[in-house]
Amino acid sequence: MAMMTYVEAIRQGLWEEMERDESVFIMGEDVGIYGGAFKVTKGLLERFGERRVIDTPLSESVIVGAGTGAAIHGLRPVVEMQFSDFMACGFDQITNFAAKCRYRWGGSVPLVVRAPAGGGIHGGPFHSQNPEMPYVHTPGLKVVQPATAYDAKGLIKASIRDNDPVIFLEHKYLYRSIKEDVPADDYTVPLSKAVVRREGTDISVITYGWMVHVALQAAERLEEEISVEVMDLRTLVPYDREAVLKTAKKTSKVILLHEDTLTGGMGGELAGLISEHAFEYLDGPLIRIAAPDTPVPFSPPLEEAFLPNVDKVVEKARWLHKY
Amino acid sequence: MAMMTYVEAIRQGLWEEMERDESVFIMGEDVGIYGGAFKVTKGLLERFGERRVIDTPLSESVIVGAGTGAAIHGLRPVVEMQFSDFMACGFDQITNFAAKCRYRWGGSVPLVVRAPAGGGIHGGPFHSQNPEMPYVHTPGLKVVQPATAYDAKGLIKASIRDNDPVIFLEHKYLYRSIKEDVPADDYTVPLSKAVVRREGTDISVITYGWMVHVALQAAERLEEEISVEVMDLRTLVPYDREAVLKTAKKTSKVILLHEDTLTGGMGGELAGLISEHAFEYLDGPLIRIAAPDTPVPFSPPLEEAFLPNVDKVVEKARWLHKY
Amino acid sequence: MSSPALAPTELEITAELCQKLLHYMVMMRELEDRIELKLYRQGKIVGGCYTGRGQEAIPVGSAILTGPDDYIAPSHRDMGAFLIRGITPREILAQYLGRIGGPTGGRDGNMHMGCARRHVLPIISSIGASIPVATGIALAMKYRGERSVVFNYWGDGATSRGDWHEGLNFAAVQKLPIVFFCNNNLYAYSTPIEKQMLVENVADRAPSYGIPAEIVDGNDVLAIYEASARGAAHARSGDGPYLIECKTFRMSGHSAHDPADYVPDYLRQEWSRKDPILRLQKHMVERDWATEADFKKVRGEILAEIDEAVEWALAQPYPDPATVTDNVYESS
Amino acid sequence: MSSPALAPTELEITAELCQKLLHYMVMMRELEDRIELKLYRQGKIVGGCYTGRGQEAIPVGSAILTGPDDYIAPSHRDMGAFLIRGITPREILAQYLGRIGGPTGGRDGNMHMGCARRHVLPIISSIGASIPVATGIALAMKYRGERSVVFNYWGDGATSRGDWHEGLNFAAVQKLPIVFFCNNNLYAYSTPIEKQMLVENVADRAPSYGIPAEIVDGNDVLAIYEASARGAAHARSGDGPYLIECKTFRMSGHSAHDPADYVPDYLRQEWSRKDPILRLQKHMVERDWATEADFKKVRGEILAEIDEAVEWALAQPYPDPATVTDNVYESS
Ligand SMILES: Cc1ncc(C[n+]2csc(CCOP(=O)(O)OP(=O)(O)O)c2C)c(N)n1
Ligand SMILES: Cc1ncc(C[n+]2csc(CCOP(=O)(O)OP(=O)(O)O)c2C)c(N)n1
Ligand SMILES: [Mg+2]
Ligand SMILES: [Mg+2]
Repeated sequence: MAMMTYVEAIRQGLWEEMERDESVFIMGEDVGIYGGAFKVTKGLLERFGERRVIDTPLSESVIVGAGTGAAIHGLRPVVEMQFSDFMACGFDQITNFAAKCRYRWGGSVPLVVRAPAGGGIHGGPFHSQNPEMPYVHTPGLKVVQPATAYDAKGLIKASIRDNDPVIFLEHKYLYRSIKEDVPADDYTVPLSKAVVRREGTDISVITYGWMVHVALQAAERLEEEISVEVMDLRTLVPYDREAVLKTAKKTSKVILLHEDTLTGGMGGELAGLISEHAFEYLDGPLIRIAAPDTPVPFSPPLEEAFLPNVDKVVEKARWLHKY
Repeated sequence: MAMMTYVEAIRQGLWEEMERDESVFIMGEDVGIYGGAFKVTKGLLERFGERRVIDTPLSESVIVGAGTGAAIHGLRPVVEMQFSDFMACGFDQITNFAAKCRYRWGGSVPLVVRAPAGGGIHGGPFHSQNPEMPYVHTPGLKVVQPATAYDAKGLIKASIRDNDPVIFLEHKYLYRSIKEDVPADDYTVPLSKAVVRREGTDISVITYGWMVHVALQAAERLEEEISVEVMDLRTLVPYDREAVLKTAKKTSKVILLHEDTLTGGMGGELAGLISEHAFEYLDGPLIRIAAPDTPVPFSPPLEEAFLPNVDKVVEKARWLHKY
Repeated sequence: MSSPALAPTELEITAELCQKLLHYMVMMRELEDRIELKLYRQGKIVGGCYTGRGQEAIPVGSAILTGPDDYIAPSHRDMGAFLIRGITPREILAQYLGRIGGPTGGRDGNMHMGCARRHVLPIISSIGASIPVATGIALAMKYRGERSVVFNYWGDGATSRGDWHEGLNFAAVQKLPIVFFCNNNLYAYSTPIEKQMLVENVADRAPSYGIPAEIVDGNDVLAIYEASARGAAHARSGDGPYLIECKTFRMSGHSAHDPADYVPDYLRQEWSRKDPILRLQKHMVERDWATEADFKKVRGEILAEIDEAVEWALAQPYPDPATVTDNVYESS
Repeated sequence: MSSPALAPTELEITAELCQKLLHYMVMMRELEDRIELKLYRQGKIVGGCYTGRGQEAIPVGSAILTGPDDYIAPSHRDMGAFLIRGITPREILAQYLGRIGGPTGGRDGNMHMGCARRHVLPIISSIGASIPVATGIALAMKYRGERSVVFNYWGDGATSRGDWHEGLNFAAVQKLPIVFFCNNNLYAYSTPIEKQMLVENVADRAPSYGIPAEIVDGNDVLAIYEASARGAAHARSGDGPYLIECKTFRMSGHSAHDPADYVPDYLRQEWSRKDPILRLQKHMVERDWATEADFKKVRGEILAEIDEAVEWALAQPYPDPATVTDNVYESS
């Protein structure tokens, strides 16, 4: 056990997997001597050498495409996108090829695409986006986003061992803002399993990523008035339908919270599931809390207005509780 | 008035806009002498010449990127993707640049990206996809899909005149399978306005594209037992929230139907809206009917199993009606 | 796989080699003719269909050099390479007919097939996308210390894609064991080469990446064979990628529904005189390696094999609709 | 915009021109120093910050030649080009501080700005993405029969992107009026040029597209001025694109938080002796066009302007949070 930040936990997970399995390697822009823009891969070059930690040219499509090719031929590549926003440059490779290999011809693609996502760091429209939905909507891909340091290590390890392509979204704001006890052992956190972060009986908040912390703070603030259950999805696809329905049926009032923008976001997907399969249990409208449908603005007052926060969750929870 | 197929109606719309406005031009792969893979632009080269009908190299990113540049500098480009599946190759240009210009710096991008979408033609995983959701989820873009020849002409004309970037999805299966009276006049169909294709009182089916026809056939088949209202969204974003809520409140039982795959699809978005804003009105679960979460399979029995169809709608409608 | 990897020094153009090349070229021609000119017109083929008519020398003259550990990443004009890698006419026909028994079991259609076991990268429909992927396979070979090589095929049109550029550059920088084959057939669909690029040859672009390149007559299977051996030797020796531009022509429409009216007559006529099969046969006759009668016999045997394969494929079942959601993930 | 487009025949390196160039180079240097070395360290700058320290000659020597109808599509190292196009230090500082009054009104930050009215394409953060877009602007110029030209700037790193390839090729095939400026500063972030490409010069890739190219000393503003005039004349005359590779070095980290430990000391030392501002000043002193006292005075005036601009910008309001959803669409 050691106190560890989210970024250190991911690094430890990568390190252990590389020690364990010779077929795991790292590839991306500035991942070698520089250790990556967010220093996630720091030290790996020194330990594992240039064969296993490859600095590429500025070529996102080849990073994911060659990663897929290497995965097809027996390796387990972990490729890094410097910012998740630029995954867009490799979109065809990921969605049209990597995602479809197993379905088309039984091809196993044990590829992990790591990408720093999310806002809260005044990164502006190109360095703050939450890119999950196009990938959530691509059958054949898995999409994961850890909310804690413990999960960050366990999920990166599970993603590397998984035989399907995984988009692994790391939240930039969490990299260094949270610190936890993380076991030094070789553990994994299973994909496609949600977790209840806080038990409650009045209202469920279903969320993921940074917003798990926002939900927990809101739950704490409401402690005296409303018993809030907080569910962390952890894997966005294939997501844990049973767990979602279970908490919805338990509390009968559900808030769907995400940092990503509203229209076409994960909240709608969950609303679709719940309103079809837990309809009888609902005692109030499904409430979506999300960023508004705009690019991510840069200036602090705009970004603050854009991002969901504790106040917004508290306000909606109170409204829903009274309903 | 003339009887016209969907493909002819789009062509007439393009033709009229090019006659009307010198700044409108066509660009894409094989759009010139060949008239496009689906012959949508047939005859335009002969009429308007190489300056206004430009055959490009096989470069999707430059097609949309240069289209955006030309739009910024005063033109109204209508660019063609040979198949909507390959829009993925220009994903960064569309989502990270074109979509954000107005928000970032007030830049007007009157660009139309035309793309044949959808299945039903045994096109397999790469020539049958419904690509709308990533674009629906990108603030700043508009996404349009006509279901009739009348709308095809009116919506392409409205899209060309719109000052924001529009993804104009043409359904391949509809190109030549429907024929209607289409006025020869200069009319437009407004963006962001849904339309009720058939009035009903028991159940609403909200859908778009090819599935409008499937819904109408199902409604007809059910005529004696259930009064089905069919709503055609026409524009997927920004979509007509008022109309959606109106039909949901009217019938209190709603089926959300699309050809696209389920998870993260438009059905979830609509469920999110309805379950939040028409909760009190609902007399039954929101039912999503969509393709399963797989790539689009090629072989006829698989594709048939994959696509939503009249039987599936009828079955779910009966179930919901009894609820 | 019958042909082990050859070192370039062992290269000799023998009668036996020519017979083998001829076999695969005729098989490709006849099988594609059967598919496009017969089964497609009879409405039996599901979906579209592309052929490599007139371009048979390219996949055949090259893939014949690959050994079991090598990998090929073909284009939609390279059926000969599939045949050489051991994918049978039966399987190919089942694929075209959307049946179980084809390499994708009906999940995908026509040339969009491949086979991991036989080291054929399934075709990626997005033109140009195979280049980064093939490069990644070559990276894995180098990583694993194999001495194998990837043969990656694409057309002139692919060279306009960003993926082409990113892939070639990465392969070069990483010195990966890959040979790139360009079938420059002067058109991408209806778009002639002069609307695609200002340089005369695709090979003129190789220096941008520090990749050695050569241009060969794409209708001369023996020239392709020799160039491929040079390319493979280069790649295997650790010197990095190699590019071979094969000048050829598409003796068909882009696909079965395209009459290719945009192709000027003189071009079609010029190239019809350069048929790669007739050319190889002439070479063999001149050396007394075969007679017209032998060719007839070869063709007859092939036609019989195709007849049998068609019958077999038509008797294969369609996939069970209940399986439509299988195999999206490992656990599904 | 003060500088009308010059025909290359009118080119003469005058004292007056040098004063103007010097003004913009010093303004760029001092403004970026103020932003990075002072305001950023004081925690006043919102978000990250990139500078073009040591590369001032490139935007200044080129953009000075553009007329009001021309367009520039700069990179994140080209603040001098913004200044020349009339974007003021006040506006730039407001942008860096996230205030109203900057070109994006706080919607975007740092160098991610531009101005349609002044024909500056706002920077696209996706490296390489500006090339297709700039090409489209050039297409519109040709389409509309203008005689104007686009100057598009990018770094060595951008040349690895697919968009770079697609954009250059399309510009060439369409013979568009565009001049491409590569600032080859030997690094893309921490990645040295030899890990990016095997060719020695970016200009070596221009023949792939049939684009004429030249290599200039990127720290010699007068050489850049002359090359830009040649490039612009070529592009304006309808002969299509032109590429100018400027050899230079990034005398800073990739951005303010990067100490650039990966850069060997000898490189930094070598290039610190090639400062483009000192070089222009030497040229002017040698010709008796100016004295050290003049330079001091220029710098003093600029510092005063910056002082005033900082004060102004710090007094600007932040955007109203109620406007966060405005202007996503024309009608919103
Ligand atoms: C990215 C992408 N864009 C468009 C298409 C549609 N398309 C299929 S083949 C083709 C032409 C390919 O030309 P070339 O690469 O020269 O190969 P050829 O067919 O001539 O062998 C086009 C445009 C595609 N498959 N992928
Ligand atoms: C597509 C994309 N990938 C990655 C990045 C992150 N990034 C920003 S600048 C940069 C390096 C750019 O190098 P170069 O083009 O040489 O320009 P320089 O900064 O050296 O002037 C990187 C990797 C990005 N902005 N866009
Ligand atoms: Mg071709
Ligand atoms: Mg650089």
